[in-house]
Amino acid sequence: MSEIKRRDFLKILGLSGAGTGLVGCAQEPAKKLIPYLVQPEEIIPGIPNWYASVCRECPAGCGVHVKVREGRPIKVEGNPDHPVNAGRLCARGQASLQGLYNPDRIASPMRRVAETGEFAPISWEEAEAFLAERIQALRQAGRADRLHFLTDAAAGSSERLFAAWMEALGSPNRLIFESFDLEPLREANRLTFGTAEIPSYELDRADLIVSFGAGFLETWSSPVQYARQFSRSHSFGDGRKGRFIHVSPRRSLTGSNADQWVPIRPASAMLVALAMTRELVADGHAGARGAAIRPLVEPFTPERVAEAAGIEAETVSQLAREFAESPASLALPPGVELADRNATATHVAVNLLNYAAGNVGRTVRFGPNLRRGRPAGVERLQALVTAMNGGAAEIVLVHGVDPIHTLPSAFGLSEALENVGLLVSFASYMDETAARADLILPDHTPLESWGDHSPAVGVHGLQQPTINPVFDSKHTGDVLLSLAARMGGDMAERLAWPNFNSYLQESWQTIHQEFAPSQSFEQFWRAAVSRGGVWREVAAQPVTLSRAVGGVEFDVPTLDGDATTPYTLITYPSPNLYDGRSANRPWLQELPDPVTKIVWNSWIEIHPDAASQLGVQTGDVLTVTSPSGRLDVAAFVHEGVRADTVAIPLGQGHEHFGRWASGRGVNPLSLLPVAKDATTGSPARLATRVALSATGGRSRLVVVQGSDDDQGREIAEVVSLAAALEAEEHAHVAIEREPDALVESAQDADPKSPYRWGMAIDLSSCIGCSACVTACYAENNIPVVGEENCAQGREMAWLRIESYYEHVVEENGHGGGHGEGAVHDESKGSHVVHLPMMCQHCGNAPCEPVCPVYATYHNPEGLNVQVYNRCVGTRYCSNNCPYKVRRFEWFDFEFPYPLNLQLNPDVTVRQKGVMEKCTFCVQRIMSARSDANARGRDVADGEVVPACAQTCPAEAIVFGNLRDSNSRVSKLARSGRAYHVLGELNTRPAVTYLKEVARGHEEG
Amino acid sequence: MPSNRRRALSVGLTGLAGLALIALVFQLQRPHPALSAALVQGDQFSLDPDTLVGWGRGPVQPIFFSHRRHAGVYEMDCLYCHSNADKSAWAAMPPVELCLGCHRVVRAASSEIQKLRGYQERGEAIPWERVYWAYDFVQFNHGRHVRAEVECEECHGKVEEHDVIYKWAPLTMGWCLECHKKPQEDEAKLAAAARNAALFGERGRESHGLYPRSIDSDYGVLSGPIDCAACHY
Amino acid sequence: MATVSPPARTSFGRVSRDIIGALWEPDWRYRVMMLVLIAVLGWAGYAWVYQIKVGMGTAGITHPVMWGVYITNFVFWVGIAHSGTLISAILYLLRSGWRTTINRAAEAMTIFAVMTAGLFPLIHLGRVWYFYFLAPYPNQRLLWPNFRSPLIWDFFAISTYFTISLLFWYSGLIPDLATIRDRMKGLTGRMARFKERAYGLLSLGWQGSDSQWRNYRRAYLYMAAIATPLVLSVHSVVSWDFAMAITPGWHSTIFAPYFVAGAIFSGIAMVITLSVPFRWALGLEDYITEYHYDNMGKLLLLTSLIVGYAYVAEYFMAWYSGDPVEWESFAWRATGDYAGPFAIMMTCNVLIPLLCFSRKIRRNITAIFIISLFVNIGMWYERFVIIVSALAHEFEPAAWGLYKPTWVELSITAGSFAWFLFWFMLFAKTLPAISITEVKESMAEGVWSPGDKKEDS
Amino acid sequence: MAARGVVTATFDDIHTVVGAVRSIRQEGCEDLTVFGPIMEHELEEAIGKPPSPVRRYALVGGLIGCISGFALTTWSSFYYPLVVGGKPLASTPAYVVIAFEMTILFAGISALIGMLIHNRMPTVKLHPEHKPDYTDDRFAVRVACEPKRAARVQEVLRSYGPREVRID
Repeated sequence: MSEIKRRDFLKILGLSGAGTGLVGCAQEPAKKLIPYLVQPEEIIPGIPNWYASVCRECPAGCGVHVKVREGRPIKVEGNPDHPVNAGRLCARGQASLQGLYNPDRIASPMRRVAETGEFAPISWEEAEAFLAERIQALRQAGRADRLHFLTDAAAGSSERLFAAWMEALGSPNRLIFESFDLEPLREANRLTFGTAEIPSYELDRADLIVSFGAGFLETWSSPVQYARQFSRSHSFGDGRKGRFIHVSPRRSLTGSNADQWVPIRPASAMLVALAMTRELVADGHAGARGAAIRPLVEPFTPERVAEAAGIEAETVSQLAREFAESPASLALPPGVELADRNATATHVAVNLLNYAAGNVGRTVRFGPNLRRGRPAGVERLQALVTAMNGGAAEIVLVHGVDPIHTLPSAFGLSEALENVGLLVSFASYMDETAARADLILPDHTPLESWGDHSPAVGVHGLQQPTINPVFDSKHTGDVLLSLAARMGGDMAERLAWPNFNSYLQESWQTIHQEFAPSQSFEQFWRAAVSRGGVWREVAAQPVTLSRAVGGVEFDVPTLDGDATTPYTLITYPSPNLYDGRSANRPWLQELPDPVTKIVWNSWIEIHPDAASQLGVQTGDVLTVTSPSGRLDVAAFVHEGVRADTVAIPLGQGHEHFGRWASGRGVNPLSLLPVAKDATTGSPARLATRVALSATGGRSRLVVVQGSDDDQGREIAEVVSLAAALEAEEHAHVAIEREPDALVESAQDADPKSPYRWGMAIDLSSCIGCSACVTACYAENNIPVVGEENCAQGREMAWLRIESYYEHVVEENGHGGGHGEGAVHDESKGSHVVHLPMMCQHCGNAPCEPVCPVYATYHNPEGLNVQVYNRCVGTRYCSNNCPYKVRRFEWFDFEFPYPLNLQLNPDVTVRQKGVMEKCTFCVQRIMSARSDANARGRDVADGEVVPACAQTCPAEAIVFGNLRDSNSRVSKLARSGRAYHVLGELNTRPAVTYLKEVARGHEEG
Repeated sequence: MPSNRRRALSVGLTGLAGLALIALVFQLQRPHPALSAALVQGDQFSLDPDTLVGWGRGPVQPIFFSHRRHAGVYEMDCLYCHSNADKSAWAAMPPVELCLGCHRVVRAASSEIQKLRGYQERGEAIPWERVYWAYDFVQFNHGRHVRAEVECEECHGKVEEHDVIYKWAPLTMGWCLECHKKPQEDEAKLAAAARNAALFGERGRESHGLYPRSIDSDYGVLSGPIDCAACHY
Repeated sequence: MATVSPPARTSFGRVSRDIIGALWEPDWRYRVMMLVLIAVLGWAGYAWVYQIKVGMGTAGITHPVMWGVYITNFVFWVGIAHSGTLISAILYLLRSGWRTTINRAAEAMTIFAVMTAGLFPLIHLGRVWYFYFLAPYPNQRLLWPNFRSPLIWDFFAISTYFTISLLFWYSGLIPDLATIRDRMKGLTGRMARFKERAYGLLSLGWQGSDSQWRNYRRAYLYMAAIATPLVLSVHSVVSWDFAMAITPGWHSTIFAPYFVAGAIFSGIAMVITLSVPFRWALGLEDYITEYHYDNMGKLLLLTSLIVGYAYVAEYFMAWYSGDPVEWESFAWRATGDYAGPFAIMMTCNVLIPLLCFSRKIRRNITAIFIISLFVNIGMWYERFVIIVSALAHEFEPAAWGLYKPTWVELSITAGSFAWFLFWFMLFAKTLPAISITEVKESMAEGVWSPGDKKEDS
Repeated sequence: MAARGVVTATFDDIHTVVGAVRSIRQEGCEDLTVFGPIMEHELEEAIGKPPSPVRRYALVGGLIGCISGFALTTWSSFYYPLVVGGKPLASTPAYVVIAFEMTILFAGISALIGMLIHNRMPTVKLHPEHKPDYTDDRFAVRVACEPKRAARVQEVLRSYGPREVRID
């Protein structure tokens, strides 16, 4: 019997209430009532408090609101006021809670015992004294420069503190490390426009986006922000729809949202961009701007480039023409996974394209620039390795990064660490680097700490602790200050802050002056903390073409390997696991990869043609050999990569890191050489070719989606823009005629109820990022079942993203033929439709009448309710559900301490043997209704937002009352694109889907 | 006929045995008081078990606290101590600090108050024995009931007459529904329901007889919802 | 304790002695067999306890195939249960002479098969400890079951079927029990007294007077009359567990007659399978003869043809409807991951029984026994194919999945056979396995008498 | 009642019994009881007693079952009203199945109960005239008549070649 109960938190209620471990069986709550000794003023048991903070799962710096119940954060949601994410959050952000409550966190400082080689816990006093003594010794010996400090690329006060500390210490060897950097982009901007900044790409202003591979909807730069903007540009609305062309060898999640995919040969993006620029200039679209760049691009004719890029010359011309003719175009550079040995030049080429089309200042704006730390280049890293090997690195401090896992093993860092005198890790988890450390001083997780982060010019996010530390960890800032104090002397003087919080407040004095000089600092600080930071509009700055661009050499980058290695290797950041830092979060491991739908594993993507040459199928193990290394990984055969290219996601292949990550999958970085961008020295990831051979072995690759072909069942519908416009026109007329009409499914509730809850999902907005899935896990206490059970089909997700490969369906006799004038198929099944599928809360629900005990029924407000305590588990409802959205508790799934502290107390933790499914977040409906009742009115539109809709970065999900003809959901449900999945079954779903719209290159 | 008599006898005996069994089960279900524990000494109040209302029917608490004394004799308002009872889903227990607000002075010497101070000084929470509880799958919102003007004693009994708190009501589903099923008396709510019915009824599926008068939520003809999802989700 | 009652004076007396004589003193083979059955039962019991403790996940059922071997077994055993009442009730009403020697065993089989089948809805429940939620009884929750659910129909149909079959069987036993009681009177010894008393109690004081006979025969006739629609209804209701769902491959109007025919088909096969070793072990070769197998063979053939027709009709409908979902489901059933079970089902249920067209094969006991074994296997697979292959490929292609049973399910399946056989073997040694009264009636009517193979029929 | 002569004859063959019974009844003796291991329609006709009242039990039981089936399902649907699958609360077509099963159940049980009541079963006391052979291979015709007619009855019975004739 599970020992995890919804009300387990009674145990930690109060200051020292942890003494009662009494848990009865059969879903009885704790038997003791533990009051507070002194009740904190703002806390009322049973009512959540919300605290603003900053998400630190990637450098994007989204603002978050943390929902805290009785002192424990139970949900993270986007901060609606924050300029970066506007209330939205990605799956990794949602899963930050599992970082906080990770049972594999390092519980206390630890020191390696020389005799056994094992770690032993020590006290903070001991640990700090020991470290201070060692550093002091180094300092006194005048070898302070032999202390190296590796940190992440945070842009904030801790960054400044690290710098100040190192400076006070007298060591120049501070090294910023970040897996995915934007240095080539920065440098290209310096070369092209004379400003070494990362501009703001305004996707929402663009009508045509041509991306050369940046994963801007998944990991690149600021994905939540871009997803929102992209959806505004790309989704169908107001009679228009932006067009997106993905020009890249691999169709990533981002690429799967494209209207057209142009699979160019790897490392040829530069040539295509140049050729497009050339065509644009040649056709006179560049106007006066053309003159300056004409000589640069002249040699790159489409014919010449087409050959190198492996596409038709006509395609290049088409791209150029479209780009030129679009009222607002935007070209995006390749992403980090496509950074080759000439990445800067590629970025310059893209800059030229944007410049030639007049996008600079329009869709590419300098001024509100993104701020990122500037990570060290390859040479600096090599120097560190050399220093280590030469014994010149006596003490190495590592904070916030795991270089052993995120640096290609060809660097030899792992071996070099052997020669480090004292390796100190500040990791919160036992990552690969921490596992090698001599001393571990575990840092707080972001949700436990003070901090700040400035993701963009004019945006200062402020982080505050939302819980007392779960384990005996300590903020690294505090540790550094404490070390300084212990070392005394000028060190203590120069770093005289009592704790990091005071340091933080002091460094915010300047921001105070900038933003609100009239307020007292106290007032300003209080407001900033409660808002989650401060921000302001930043004006765009005009830029001009720099002379330096003339000196850029557009050499075709080289790839390692020869004729024996025919496949180019792409190692891309996993949308779920990023660079691997999220690998020990069970929600993210169990979240199907948005493209392949694989969980808990690594794979190599390979084109069917290549697969048939090798004679392999999905699941067959391949040996991948590059000049730098080899590994075995299971093949995933699909058409999302070119036949001459293979792709392996990053993020897996941990040896340590915790129960969910260790020994899982492979780390493809072992295949990469030490390669760098010629100009910036930033690591080049697109640098090698590989050979493949089948081992003959099979590996279990758990693909959770049964089939990606909807068999013409009109489950995921795509229409051409013209058809969508016409349908919208009809709908508009109908709405004009009968403005108050309700949709049919509004009837399916008690006549006396003012509500019939419903949902509308715009498939033309949905990007398939799966943030909703993780939000649903977090909100609804959905258990994680592990790879074994997923392989059997037992994942518990109430909400899943189904991705179907579709062709455009012409409606209303429009256009005549199949796909004519709509989409040019570059490959079969050209259009990917991401379809969020959850309980449809049908009016005529097939699941309901078959339940022998009324455990599921239709409630007066139109919800399809599942009563867990009534359910006996016949599972008939699931058999009769055409949408297959019901999940069954196969076991008493566990939430190992302290993961159980995350459980939402408003949602029952289900016992084994019961059926469950999406409830439309009924707890939120009930709470909104309760609040509205207390105010003596009905629930207003927008007051109930389920977790999925709340977090959706693309704003694709709208929830509300179908009985209110003015509600957003009602209006969407009457849209011309509205349809019900399997509507022919007369299930009368409450969920309305709006058809995906594909915009062909002749439309607009 | 003797065989008939014998048959009647055996049926009767079986019935009796069944009744006895049922009685036994009910007997076992009653709270078993730990009478031997903690007889309070040295207080000027009579703590003779024979005179204490509720003694033996509820658990022995770590501190002897009499609701009769506080809510009855001194007529303290329930919400003074259980201050969240109308705000939150949980009524919750008062913090120790609140007790000491009075008891730093009032009867500070009494043995029970000494215990209270002991908890406070040790920084320990008082592990009150829970009397009223609902299963994990019941989403009971205490505040909503108080706001709906359900009197405390409707569920907790006359605590102002009880020295020892015991589970006064059965807290079974049928018991909850007894109240929920009572006819709605709030005119405003009835009017709202009628309005909605006029608005949605014609377009609804009332003609199918799907939603009769007896199914309702807050907007209808019953005082409380009898919709399962009102409490179970 | 051997039979020491006085030797038979008449042919009637011989019948009594032959049939009662088969009851006494099991030999070592019987005991070993019982021990094996109990061991298998124990193992299956362990598997069930394990499943309850750990969760339904120990079985192979999964999303989207939420029903698997358990429901297959349920339908299989309910099907087996159909021949008994059919033979006793329908053939009784039709006055078929050949039913007399096999109806008792067939009815017993019915009861034990229902007892077995009835376990599976419990075994497959996610929370079996709340099984009583399914029963209609007044409770403090003020809740009643959902009478619209085919599962509640099942609950009613199966419990009614069990009750009526038991009563019908027991009514048929009453005169025979009295016969045994009276046979014991002539014997001495404590065991004989005990048996006299025990069978006396069970026979409820039957004495064979004409007024008793009149009421008895009337009651028996009525029970036969109501049992007939009941038989048809029960398997119809079972088929509605599937047909009432919208699942492609299940949602079909022909399910009720198709399932009823299938049930009778499998039931007859099971009667043959059991009676062959049973007549040999109890020395009742004279009572169950080629004549009976010939007739059962005909019935087997008839029902096989109906079942085969239903298979074809299903495919025709799926194709002719033009519903792509339906057609995909059926096409995949024959060609997809479950093509193996599908082939077994087709071969065993449609092709092999065609051999029964030959009178020679029908009257060859070994041959018909082997055919019946194939039919049993085929009918189990039929249910498996219907349940699993339909669920595996439903409306949402993204939610397609496969199912494979685990050791828990297989152990419990084996246990169900042990459970069934355990009761059957117990029955064979404690109650007259052939209706003494009805054999005598047949003889009196001159329809058939022991040893008659009716070669000329 | 005045003392009556009782003549009991035992036979091996049921067909003989039919003849014997017919003859006795022609003699005007209606008070006769037949024991035997089996019964036949012909014999029942010959004995000529009125049809068994068991059929009424079956009818009444069936009706009660049918009505209570519909009543239980419909009442309970309104007692705690829950809408499922967009179906009306009184989903009568679905309730037909329940009503049907309950009809059968009640009819069957009532028929059996009727039979038991009218057969005075269960009992441990057997009819004093019952002999163990009557459930094995012997048929007995027991005729009660005025003593003066006993001889005639005996004569008729003997004409059918009984195993044994007894008078008491």
